[in-house]
Amino acid sequence: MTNSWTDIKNADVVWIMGGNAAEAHPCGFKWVTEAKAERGARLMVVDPRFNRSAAMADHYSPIRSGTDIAFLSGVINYLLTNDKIQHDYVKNYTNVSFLVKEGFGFEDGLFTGYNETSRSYDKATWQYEMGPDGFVVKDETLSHPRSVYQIMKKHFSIYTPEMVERVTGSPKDKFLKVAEWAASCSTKDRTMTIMYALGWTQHSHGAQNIRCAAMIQLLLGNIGVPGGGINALRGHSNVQGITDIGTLTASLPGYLAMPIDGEPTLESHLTKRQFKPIQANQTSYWQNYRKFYVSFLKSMYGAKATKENDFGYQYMPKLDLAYDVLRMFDLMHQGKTSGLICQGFNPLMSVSHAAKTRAALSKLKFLVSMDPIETDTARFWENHGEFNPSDPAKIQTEVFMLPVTSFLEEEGSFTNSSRCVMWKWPAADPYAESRKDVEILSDLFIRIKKLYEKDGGKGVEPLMAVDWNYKNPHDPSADELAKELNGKALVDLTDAEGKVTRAAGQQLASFGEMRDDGTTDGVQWIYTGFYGPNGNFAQRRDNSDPSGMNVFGSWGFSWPANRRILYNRASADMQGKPWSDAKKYVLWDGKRWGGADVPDFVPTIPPERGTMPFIMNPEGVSRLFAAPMADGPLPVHMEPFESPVANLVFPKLKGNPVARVFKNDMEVFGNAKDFPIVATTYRLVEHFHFWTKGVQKNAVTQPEFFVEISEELAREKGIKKGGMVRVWSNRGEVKGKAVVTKRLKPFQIDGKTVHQIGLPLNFGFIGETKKAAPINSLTPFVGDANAQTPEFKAFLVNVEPIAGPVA
Amino acid sequence: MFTIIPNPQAKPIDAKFGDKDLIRRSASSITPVAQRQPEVAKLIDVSKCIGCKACQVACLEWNNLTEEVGVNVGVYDNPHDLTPNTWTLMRYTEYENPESGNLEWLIRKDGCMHCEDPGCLKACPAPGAIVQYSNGIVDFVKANCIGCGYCIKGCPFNIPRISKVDNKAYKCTLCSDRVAVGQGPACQKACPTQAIVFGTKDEMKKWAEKRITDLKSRGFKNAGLYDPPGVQGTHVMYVLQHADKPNIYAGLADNPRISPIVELWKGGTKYAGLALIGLTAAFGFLHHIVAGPNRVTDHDEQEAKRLAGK
Amino acid sequence: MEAFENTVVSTNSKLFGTSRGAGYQRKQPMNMELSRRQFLRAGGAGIAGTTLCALGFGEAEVAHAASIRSYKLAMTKEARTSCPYCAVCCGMIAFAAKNAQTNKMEITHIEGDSDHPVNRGTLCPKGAGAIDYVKAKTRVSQPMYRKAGGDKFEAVSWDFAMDRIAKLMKDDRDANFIEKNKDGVTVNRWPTTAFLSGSSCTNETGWITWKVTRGMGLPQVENQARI
Amino acid sequence: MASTEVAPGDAVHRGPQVTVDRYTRGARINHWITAGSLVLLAISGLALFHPSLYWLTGLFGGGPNTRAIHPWIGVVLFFGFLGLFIRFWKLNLWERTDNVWLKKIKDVVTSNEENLPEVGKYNAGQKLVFWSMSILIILLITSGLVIWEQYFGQYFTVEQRRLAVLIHALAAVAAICVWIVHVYAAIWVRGTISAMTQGRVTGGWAWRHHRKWLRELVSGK
Repeated sequence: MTNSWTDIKNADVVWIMGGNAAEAHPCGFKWVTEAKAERGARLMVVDPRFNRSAAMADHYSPIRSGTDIAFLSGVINYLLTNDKIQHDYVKNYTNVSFLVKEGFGFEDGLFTGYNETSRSYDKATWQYEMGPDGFVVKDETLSHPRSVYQIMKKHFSIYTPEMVERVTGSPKDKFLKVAEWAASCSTKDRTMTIMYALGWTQHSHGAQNIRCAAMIQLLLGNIGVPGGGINALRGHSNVQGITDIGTLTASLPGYLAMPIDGEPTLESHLTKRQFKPIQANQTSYWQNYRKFYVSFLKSMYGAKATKENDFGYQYMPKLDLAYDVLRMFDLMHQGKTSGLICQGFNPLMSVSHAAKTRAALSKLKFLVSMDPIETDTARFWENHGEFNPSDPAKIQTEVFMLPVTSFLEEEGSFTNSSRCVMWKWPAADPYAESRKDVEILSDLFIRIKKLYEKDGGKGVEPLMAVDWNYKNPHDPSADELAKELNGKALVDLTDAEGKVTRAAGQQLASFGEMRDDGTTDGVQWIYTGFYGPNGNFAQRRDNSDPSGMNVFGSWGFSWPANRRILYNRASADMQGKPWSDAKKYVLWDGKRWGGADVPDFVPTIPPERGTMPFIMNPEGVSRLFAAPMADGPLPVHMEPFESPVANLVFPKLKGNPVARVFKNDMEVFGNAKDFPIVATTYRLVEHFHFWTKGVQKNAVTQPEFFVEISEELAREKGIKKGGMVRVWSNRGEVKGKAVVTKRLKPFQIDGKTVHQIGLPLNFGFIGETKKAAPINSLTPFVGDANAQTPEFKAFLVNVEPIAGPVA
Repeated sequence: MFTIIPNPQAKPIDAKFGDKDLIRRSASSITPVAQRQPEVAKLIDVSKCIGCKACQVACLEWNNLTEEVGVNVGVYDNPHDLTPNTWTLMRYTEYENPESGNLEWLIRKDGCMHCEDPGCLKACPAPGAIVQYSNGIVDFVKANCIGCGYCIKGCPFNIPRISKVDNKAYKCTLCSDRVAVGQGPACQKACPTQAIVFGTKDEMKKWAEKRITDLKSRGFKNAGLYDPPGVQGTHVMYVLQHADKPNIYAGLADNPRISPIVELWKGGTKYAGLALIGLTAAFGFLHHIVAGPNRVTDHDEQEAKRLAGK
Repeated sequence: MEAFENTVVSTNSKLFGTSRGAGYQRKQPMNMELSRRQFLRAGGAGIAGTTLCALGFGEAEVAHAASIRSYKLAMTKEARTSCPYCAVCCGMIAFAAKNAQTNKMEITHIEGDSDHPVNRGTLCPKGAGAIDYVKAKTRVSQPMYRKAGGDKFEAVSWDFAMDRIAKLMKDDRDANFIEKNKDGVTVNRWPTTAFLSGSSCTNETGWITWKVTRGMGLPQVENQARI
Repeated sequence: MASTEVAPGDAVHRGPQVTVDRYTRGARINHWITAGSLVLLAISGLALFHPSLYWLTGLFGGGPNTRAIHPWIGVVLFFGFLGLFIRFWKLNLWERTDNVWLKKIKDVVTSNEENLPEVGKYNAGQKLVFWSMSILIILLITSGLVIWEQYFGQYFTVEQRRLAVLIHALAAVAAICVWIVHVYAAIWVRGTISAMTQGRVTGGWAWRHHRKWLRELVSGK
């Protein structure tokens, strides 16, 4: 989230699309109902189903799963053609006036530089035109045909309301109302917030869905402004924190990058990433990449990290390729993986194409499940009939189920979706023999090191180099680890005059204090300051809100540097004055930047300097035209890989042209002839993923897997309310009760009727709810081109009534 | 945002109301407490309800109730009805608004309405099995309940349920134990969108007005408060988008009142019945005094002998 | 009510929660008083007065009525915690009491933390039912082991489990660890064992996870961020 | 000629004092079971009918037990009375003379039986008691089942249960009144009770109150 849960209350229009906040985040959704009740905000929801959020909405528009880009591009086109944009903002704070290199082009849905065999783009022609001064060439008049503005106008002109209706199935009038309400926030005194979740990310073109939304918000001048922003509603309690930590194949903590084979030395890694400003007077925060990286290496290898040995860079594993979760299971399926450790993870339920996942797990030598409760994955080898058709005798995997303490039995910090780090204290003793993850992993690490000390083996040096300097090596305390995350001075740090600014051993107050010479450590620069010299700020419980803007700046610690709204300098104009009193937030008081929030900016740089708000970008401004995207600098309507219709905008496009598909998965895509019905998966408010099916009270409130079907489809197929139905895709089948509802309606796509059904994902074969096959028995094994997020939200199935209880 | 009640304390606290605050007691005549405590009320704003069932779960949790895991019967309502363990239940209605043509998902939290004139209490034959406190809370006293189920017949909202396990009647207590220590009901505390708020009845009415104004501004011209006069008002009230037709909310009673049959049964019949029985007995008694016994005479015996002997 | 918009009223406002319940407990009563005054002030708009009586903040002391259940939280120990489910991270207060059999502190009740600026004491059905998660039938109580080709789990000791896992991992690491790639670049990579890192673990656990997995050379490390 | 007033087991015994068998042992046991359950039902029913009588539940071991037992006694009563019905319904069929008897009710209450027509085994009053009890008990058992929460509650709508509970109350009141009349008549008309205790009455009693019955008995042999 660029903004925060509580900031939603400052919105004048709330747009929920690609998510269902009322269903998945009820307590955060409170701030939507507050915005409605307290300031008369209007809520609009765009979703294939009339869902719980829609039930609260002032306006609802249906949309066929997987066509969000067409819909959103339609809105962008509406804003551009009707000139409903916040001119001062767009002109100054985006790259709208930048010129793109000669030779950039777009045809039949493909940008220049496409290579069909490698399914990838050469981005050479997507770059800005650079002047002799090393800075980008701009056209403030926005009239140059190669200016981003003109390129956009041309690019989006095809997405007319008629086209939107044809492709997405949203009635023209309903679509236009959405566009108009969004446009109403192009004025300086009104803001719209966009809330999305996995309904946008879980597509083969997920990142481009979000690009569209970001572009809309930039055109409306709603990024960095209270009540605005683009807010990703994250799933797990600490998925934000764990993503920040970077337990992702290519990540280091704090969004630094893993070394790759092509970067043999630290220098070769760093030079690639030290982005220089491409406009005058910009700060480009990544200039400090080196400081963050070295400080991290000092935390990882301690005394073993020295200038001489590149601070231990060589100890780090280097990537030959990205082992994202889909590749992980594809390799496992090829029998190339020996062991898997699941820490609070249930892949048999959560990874696409369950049959493939089950087969992959069966090829492991060993599987370890660390979890407070039994998971379906831990029992993948067990035969549960049609729900899990395994033959134990044929499966040679050794399986361990280790009892782990629950959230109530350990302390530590969580980082919520608003990037706010908050501490929790233990409430009970560990259940039975259960142990904390930290104890188990430390124990494991120490045992393995002992084995190497005893018998030797491969890769001993990097293993032994890992710093393990804890009071109790078998159980490092949460406090110690939190301090490591923040970082400290290793020697007395001095300023230019040689004055000691931070004594050796003291915690760092901000990442500004980090050094690249090995004199500071710190795992996670974005968290630096959360456990500074003044104590653990995650434990702060002051819930006062002096500004009255629902900021709560003294509650916990919001990274980076306790900022509650990112890019908040953009809430003021070029002179540093708020765009309007209604949205007064961060401003220049003549000497410093200040206001309701911590400025996301160097507080002493005066507006005259012309330093721009988007300090993480070398441009200093935000990108309407984004070359780094793998699948194009501008969004393009792409159908899901399984779609009931061909791409009506660009008939030549099949799915996302650069999305990676493994061969054996390409073969099991279904076609619209055998599988004419669109299906989508989603969570239920009564359940959380696959845990709560084992929680009695939640099982009571939603006891059994079901399939949501429109009255029209039910009539067509002779399906009775409460009767059993079979749903099958080209990969597998599931059976469940039919919930026949008015909340789903068939779509008219290019004159043809397309049905859509809904499949809740929370059920399985372990727990208290009625047994069900994993919903991912149906889903396709293909990921987004940028993020490799599987395409769970749009695929093809067929459905039929079967004998079974009719309630 | 409505006033937030501070967190509960983890130390003993005296109940702030109790037996001395009764205004009604089933099958007993008591003198109502002179000074009523301010009437409390729970306001359920249907227009803010996302039907998440947090209230259902919070109710089970706080009251240590265990409901059994059922099945899906093609609807979201789970369990499918109130039970001795499910004291509150979300009821879902898909309503196609004929005027706007829009679909509306109307979700109503069902449960005891804590009527000012409680039919259950009227019907209850067991002294002190149902009580009403001066703050309006209607509570069942398990120790005195005999499980006859008369409360079910008395209730205009079909709320109480008799347990098959211990044959006692159960329903929402409005968390009298929480209210007694200055907390709101568990369901109200949990409700993510403040669709449930709790306070004095006056306060609730004021809050409801605010909500109704907002709803009218969004085109619900018939938005209104549900506080049915037929039962002299309730201590659980609804804000409805369509207050003109409560029935569309999963059959909420349009104009609830204690059934005339129950009134007749518990009113006239009770006294007339006893009177009639008394009179009959009295008649016999008087007749005996006046007419005296009807005895067989010797003459009768002779006649019988004569007849038999022939 | 308006006064309320700007501060969430509360027991421990402007205080650092200290370790576990303990320190917190000590401070608590004082702060409860404070919070009541705050409550009065906050509710200021006149209505509050009556609310307070209605909600039982009057001074009158009376015995429990037959029907009113005795106060469930009396004599429990409370701790501030955070909901384990979604990324709203609602504040929770967990109440615990000693279980005579196990002689362990066990959870007796969980409800939302009214002080928390985001959830303000509310919880969704998952949070509200969290007590049944820690007491779930499927809660794992001791290390379980399933032999290759076996048809059941058997309870084993922690030592057995950890030694066996360590052995399996070392064997695989020794068999497949790559120190240098074909171009002679040091890559220190162990590509044949994978780790799925839980996104409901604390940041501190996350860091240990990162350190251990990468320290051993694993490139196959993922979390729920994508799924 | 076939007898119309005589039931099996009725017989005349000559001797210094004529006695007449009126009820067999079976009939008497049947009657007292019925009578007993009716009394228990009345008490337990009244206990739940009016708060002022709730103390009566003490006789059954408290409210919950009273609630639990009452319907079972009802079942006993029903079958008990069914037995009596099968035994007696024929002789309780209405006849022209019964109307005459009723018209002369004044002479009945003033004991001027010489002005009344000769009566068979049962007079119109007894027949009325018999038939009203039959109807009331059917009403009571059916309405009783409907409000038997424990087993049948779920099969009926609340509306139906409300109606049933009212009918049950009214029928019960009526039944109790009829019962009072029945009992009083037995006491008032001396020499009657022995009919249900020893099973026989004196010839004089039969002559005085059921002359037609006596004649047929005598002539019948």
